[in-house]
Amino acid sequence: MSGIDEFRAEVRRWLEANCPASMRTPITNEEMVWGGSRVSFQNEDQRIWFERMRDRGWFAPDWPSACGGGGLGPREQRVLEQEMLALGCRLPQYNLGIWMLGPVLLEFGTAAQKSEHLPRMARGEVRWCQGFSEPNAGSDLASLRTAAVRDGDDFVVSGQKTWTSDGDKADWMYALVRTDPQAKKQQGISFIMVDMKSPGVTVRPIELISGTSGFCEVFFDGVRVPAKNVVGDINQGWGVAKRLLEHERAAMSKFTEGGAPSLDALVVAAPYLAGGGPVWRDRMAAALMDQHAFSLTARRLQEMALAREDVAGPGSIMKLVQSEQESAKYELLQQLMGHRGLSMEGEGFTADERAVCRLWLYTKSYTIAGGASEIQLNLIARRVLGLPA
Amino acid sequence: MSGIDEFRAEVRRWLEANCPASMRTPITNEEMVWGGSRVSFQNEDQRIWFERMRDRGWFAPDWPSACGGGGLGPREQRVLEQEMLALGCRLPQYNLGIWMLGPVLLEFGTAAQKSEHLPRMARGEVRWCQGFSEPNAGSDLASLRTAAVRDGDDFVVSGQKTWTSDGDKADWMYALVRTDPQAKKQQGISFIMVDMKSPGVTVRPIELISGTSGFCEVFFDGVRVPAKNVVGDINQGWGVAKRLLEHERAAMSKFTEGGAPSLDALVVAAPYLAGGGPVWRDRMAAALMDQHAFSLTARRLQEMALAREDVAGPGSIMKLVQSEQESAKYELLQQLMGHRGLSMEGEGFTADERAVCRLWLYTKSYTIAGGASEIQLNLIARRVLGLPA
Amino acid sequence: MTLLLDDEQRMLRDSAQQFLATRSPVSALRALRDRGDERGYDPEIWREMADLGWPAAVLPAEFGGLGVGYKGLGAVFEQVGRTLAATPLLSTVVLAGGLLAEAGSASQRDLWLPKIGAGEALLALAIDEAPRHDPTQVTLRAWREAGHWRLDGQKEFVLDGHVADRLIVVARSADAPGHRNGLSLFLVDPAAAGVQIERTWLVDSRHAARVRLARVQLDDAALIGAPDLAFDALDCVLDRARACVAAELLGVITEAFGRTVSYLKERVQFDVPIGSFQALQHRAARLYVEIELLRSCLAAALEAADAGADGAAALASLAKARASDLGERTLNEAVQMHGGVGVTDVLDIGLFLKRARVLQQAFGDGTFHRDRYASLRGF
Amino acid sequence: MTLLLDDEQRMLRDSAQQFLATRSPVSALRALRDRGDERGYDPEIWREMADLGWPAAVLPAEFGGLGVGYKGLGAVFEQVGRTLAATPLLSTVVLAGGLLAEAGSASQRDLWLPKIGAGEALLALAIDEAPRHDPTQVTLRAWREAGHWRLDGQKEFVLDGHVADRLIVVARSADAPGHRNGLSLFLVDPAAAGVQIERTWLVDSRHAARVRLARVQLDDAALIGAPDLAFDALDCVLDRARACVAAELLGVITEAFGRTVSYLKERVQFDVPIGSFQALQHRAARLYVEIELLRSCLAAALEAADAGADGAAALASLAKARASDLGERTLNEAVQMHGGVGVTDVLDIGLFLKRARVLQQAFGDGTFHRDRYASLRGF
Repeated sequence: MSGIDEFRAEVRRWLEANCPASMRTPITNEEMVWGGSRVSFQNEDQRIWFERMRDRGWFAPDWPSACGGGGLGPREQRVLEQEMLALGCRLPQYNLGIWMLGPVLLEFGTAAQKSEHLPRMARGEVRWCQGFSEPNAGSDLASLRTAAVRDGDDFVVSGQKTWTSDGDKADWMYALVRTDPQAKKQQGISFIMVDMKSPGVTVRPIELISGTSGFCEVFFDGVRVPAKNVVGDINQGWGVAKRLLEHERAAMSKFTEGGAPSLDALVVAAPYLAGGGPVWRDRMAAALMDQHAFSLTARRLQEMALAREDVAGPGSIMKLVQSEQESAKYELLQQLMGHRGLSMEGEGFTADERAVCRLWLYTKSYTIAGGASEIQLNLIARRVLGLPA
Repeated sequence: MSGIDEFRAEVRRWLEANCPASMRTPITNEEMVWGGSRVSFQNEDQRIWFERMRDRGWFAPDWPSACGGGGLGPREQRVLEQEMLALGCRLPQYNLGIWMLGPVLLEFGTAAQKSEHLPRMARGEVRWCQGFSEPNAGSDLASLRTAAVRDGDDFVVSGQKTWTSDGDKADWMYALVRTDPQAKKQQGISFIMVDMKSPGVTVRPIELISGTSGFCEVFFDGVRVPAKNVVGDINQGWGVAKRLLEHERAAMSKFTEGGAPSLDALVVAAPYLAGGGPVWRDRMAAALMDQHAFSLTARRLQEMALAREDVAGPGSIMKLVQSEQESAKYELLQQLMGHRGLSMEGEGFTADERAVCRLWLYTKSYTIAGGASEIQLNLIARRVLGLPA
Repeated sequence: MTLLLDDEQRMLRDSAQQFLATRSPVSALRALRDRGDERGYDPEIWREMADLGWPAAVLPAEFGGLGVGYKGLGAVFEQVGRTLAATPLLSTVVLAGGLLAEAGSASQRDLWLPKIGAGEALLALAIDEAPRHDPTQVTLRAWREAGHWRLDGQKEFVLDGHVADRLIVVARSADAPGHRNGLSLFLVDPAAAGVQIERTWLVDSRHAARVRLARVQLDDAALIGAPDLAFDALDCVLDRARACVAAELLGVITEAFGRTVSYLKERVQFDVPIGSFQALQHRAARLYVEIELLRSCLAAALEAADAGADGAAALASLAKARASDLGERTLNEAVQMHGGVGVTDVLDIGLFLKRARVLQQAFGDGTFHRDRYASLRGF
Repeated sequence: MTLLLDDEQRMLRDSAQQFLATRSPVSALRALRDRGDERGYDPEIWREMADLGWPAAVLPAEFGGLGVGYKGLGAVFEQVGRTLAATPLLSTVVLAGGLLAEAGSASQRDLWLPKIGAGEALLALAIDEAPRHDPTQVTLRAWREAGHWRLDGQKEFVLDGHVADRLIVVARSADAPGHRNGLSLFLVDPAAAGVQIERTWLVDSRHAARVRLARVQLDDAALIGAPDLAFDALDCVLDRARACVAAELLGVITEAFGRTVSYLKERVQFDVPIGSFQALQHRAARLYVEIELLRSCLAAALEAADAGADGAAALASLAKARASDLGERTLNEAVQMHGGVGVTDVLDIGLFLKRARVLQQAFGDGTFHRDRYASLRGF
């Protein structure tokens, strides 16, 4: 038995012994445990699973033990993921810090930053949020204006961030701020870590057309942040952020595993298709075929990656297609339902009907957030097809 | 009885007495009489009607009598048109010269040009063609390259025109040529009249995907054209051409009256709709509703113009909509016909089927010629919506 | 016969625009929503609208009608769409008023039309039962029993049904669902025994009702028109309503489109206004094209409604189909072009999106009306 | 199980690409057309294709099959699409060869499969009768009479039917049109009494035939498989053909798209390459997205055909529907983006446009296959 096989056997034994049965069922959005100072558990199994994985260092299995991680190599980490998947183990916690900021700190952080932040992250004690977008810096992130002005050992931060997920629940934020207003756009930006408890930080949840959301606006009014909290060199934050965003796709995949709520279109549609006639049936078939084509493409992409083929081309379409299909799905369901798709709340409508109406509105953001469809099309045209700027 | 009413009565009497009965039926493409040195008639009535209208000066009713026209004022001209419409009189001849070049010569031409060209035009003795487009100057007409170099009293013309309608049948061409290669694009262009019999002129018909067409390529190889044939000032041809194109819409409307072949979609579709099912019926309804919306818009535009309302907005959509609808109509019919829409020639298919297949291919040019759809959309976005360049 | 407005209609439109801009801007709907208004409209504003003559616009002359016709009223509806003004104009005036004027007895007309014209009574039409609109599919039963009528069944999506003084209920008194014949209209007091009204909260912050009738007993005076033969009058009045809904949709569409074009000019990203990006320009231009086409169809539908012309039904379907589809497309594009802020409740675009969807479903969407148009064209 | 090609399949594809580029480029089709070729393919080229093993690719091993499966053959079809090569591969090999291998008697297989594999016999499937493809709607009658079979009826759109040595005719021997049951297959000699073949010239410069059978008499040896029960084998073989047609369409689409992208980079108007206009960029990007999705669906359909998997039918419909629709869209866009020169015969784009339309109709278009997919998914 080779070392890796032994490791696999050992991991499986440990998981079987330590992962409670109720933590091996598909997770819903509501059941996700978010780490941080305000971590809360809905039941004892959640707490047990959280603590055992934490103490094993497997919140961050590939980080060095010195930083609180599991110290696993890439092959071992993959084995752990495979075994968790095989047993259906839930993720013990969700944590932007570990998935996105952590790798960047490991690469760019000072020794002091690493020792201050990584172990606490790895123990699930700190919940992080991301402060990139601003009202005037959406698709064009580099036009951000939140200013950080040097004053002794501190930067004084003033401005506004928006679309900060769970900004009202986070302990810390990593953010991009403008430290040199004279420099050209991408230059003059620094990457900084801000304690959300600092005086001058105000958080306001954003109301969406679909109702309340986890997104927040975060206002900075002369917030003092120690200069040592800048990650990487001053004015070199753009490069740090680009690196961080490379981890975003991997992080996002953990969410879809977890199951963002997505209704089975055919099941929901069935009662309405009966009275809808052949034209609606044709549309429904087209929508299901779109989904089918997408999932086959995801499979092909995976096989190409395994075969070490270049996936830049097909990979470039995934965000665009998934977001548009998901949005289109609820468009179709909402309209197929006729007037029964017209209410988000109150009596007189089924739970499916209300959910479809709400998700129809909510998914409008899918084609805007995280690189709007227009930006995706620009990238495909320029980078994949090589069309001139 | 006012003067205009008397004129109307007189016109009607004359038309009734002089327009042969067979010239009061709807005209087909094949029955159009084109003026020019090679004019030909399919029957005696065509010749009679041609000669009587010619001798009355009513090929160009609004031109001064001195130029061979009818000398009518605008109100009288309108009366003549109304009475011809009321009696269903065909146009006695079709002639680009009269409709497009004539008005421009009247405005910009020298006395010598007018006396040389207008009377012959007005007698239907000369057939004109247009030499604007070039292989590298389509949507971007101003990038034309056909060069005219001054040599004594002549210009020596070299280059190539394309998309010249009936170039192989024309006696003369009016064309745009570059007389100053140093000047900026729109400058340095002159408007010139070329005798197609000049040595060095070669005409080659263009084969389209739908088969033979009336379009030609025209090649100029050191063709000597007298400098006196330039209309307007040298290097000021762009302005002359713009003026000429303003007459194009009016000229085109005479063609649709004449009846470019357009099949009645519902009549043609009926036998195939029966076996096509509800999805094809839905598409057919959508296509007919598009047509209906277009014709109502044409009516509204006319009413607005009569009420002296600003028609720039709705007017800007007409070319785009008509060309796309006509093309989409044959797309639909061709596909509705299944495999029966797949042949342009030979046995085994009905005349309607072959016509639909041919027109499906032919109408592909509608959204390209005369200002491609993309150009139309640019114009709407910039001029009507005021979006920034 | 013209697709353009005459002077009187133009004046009505301009005064509506002015009135709505000051008395019922979009913020009024927002306030109605935020206070969870149980009526879904503002009685004070409605009274002022009545003072302007709106509910009387299309009444017969003997009941004080303005004589501006549906072209005039349609112009008002378009303005209503632009500010998302919440009014019972459609249910009370176009639908109920229209049916009473068209088919009501002398005493029904004498009793109700003056109240409707004065804005003093609210009425609602109870017709839809299934998720998708289709008048021929009505199943709510009406039958004679011991010298009375009995009604039994259920209605949904009864616009303004929760505040109506009377409901006009479409019932099947003969033939099977799918038939035009066999439909009858009844004037029903919501307070009558066996009538149960449930308010439903729609996504556009307006309300509709679910209505249950459990063996409700009515006398002959409740019948509007001849029994079994209601379809023609109903269809004609529905077509007017479809044209008016299309007019309101045109208002929703043009306002949202105008705001979007303005945003494209203002919003700077990558150092230029995003409206300079050709891909967005072409999408905006395509919307403009469709708006112009819709405007023509709508004008023709309203004109035909006034003329009682043969083609009125096909034109109503043409206008409603295009308005429904264009509302969907324009508002989706408006949200997308506004980017992130477009999906927030701070902006009004979401309110226009929601209203457009309710109007899309009201009295038939694009699919329904393409089907109907095809039938009317004989295929 | 993988969506990717294995080494052998890859080699087959590469050799096909090389062969076609030199021996059967687009100019070969153009020459075929310009000389009014009566066969619609070049026998010499077909012999060379046979030497490369193409007609044997999917034959059973005992008949010399290459064992590359439909994934391998699909890769060849894609290359065929790229150069618009005219071959009888579909009719003879996939359809007729497939049916004989699937349902033929030992003697039928022994007689025909070696000839097919060697490229020495041409066969064609006569199935469609109505303008639109639908196998269940077959009406051509077959009945027993005095110890023989009689066939009477008419077929259309019989691809390569004008040059076939034998026709496989789908006939209705029982049940009414619309039923799957009651179909039988017959091997018919076009020279038999009562068979009339009419060549039709298709827009893609290839030919199909109309076939009339007037009380044609056949003996039992002409029957392929059991009477009345042909549907399952037919459907399975049609699905392979649909996948192969989709593969050819993918080739047509990618080649036309590639040429269009190149043109966008080269063609200068307004002093810039037109490919720098964002509206065109986005339209091109959308086509690219659809091509990638189609490629995945096609790979899955071919894989399932090889595996005989349960989902093969749904995947064939998925691939054929998308290929048909994308062929339409891509070629229309290709013509439009090429501008004026795109509608001239000088450019090859028109040839791709025409071929895509024929393939779109072959064995079901998007509408047919969405309907079929819905049925297979149980709604």
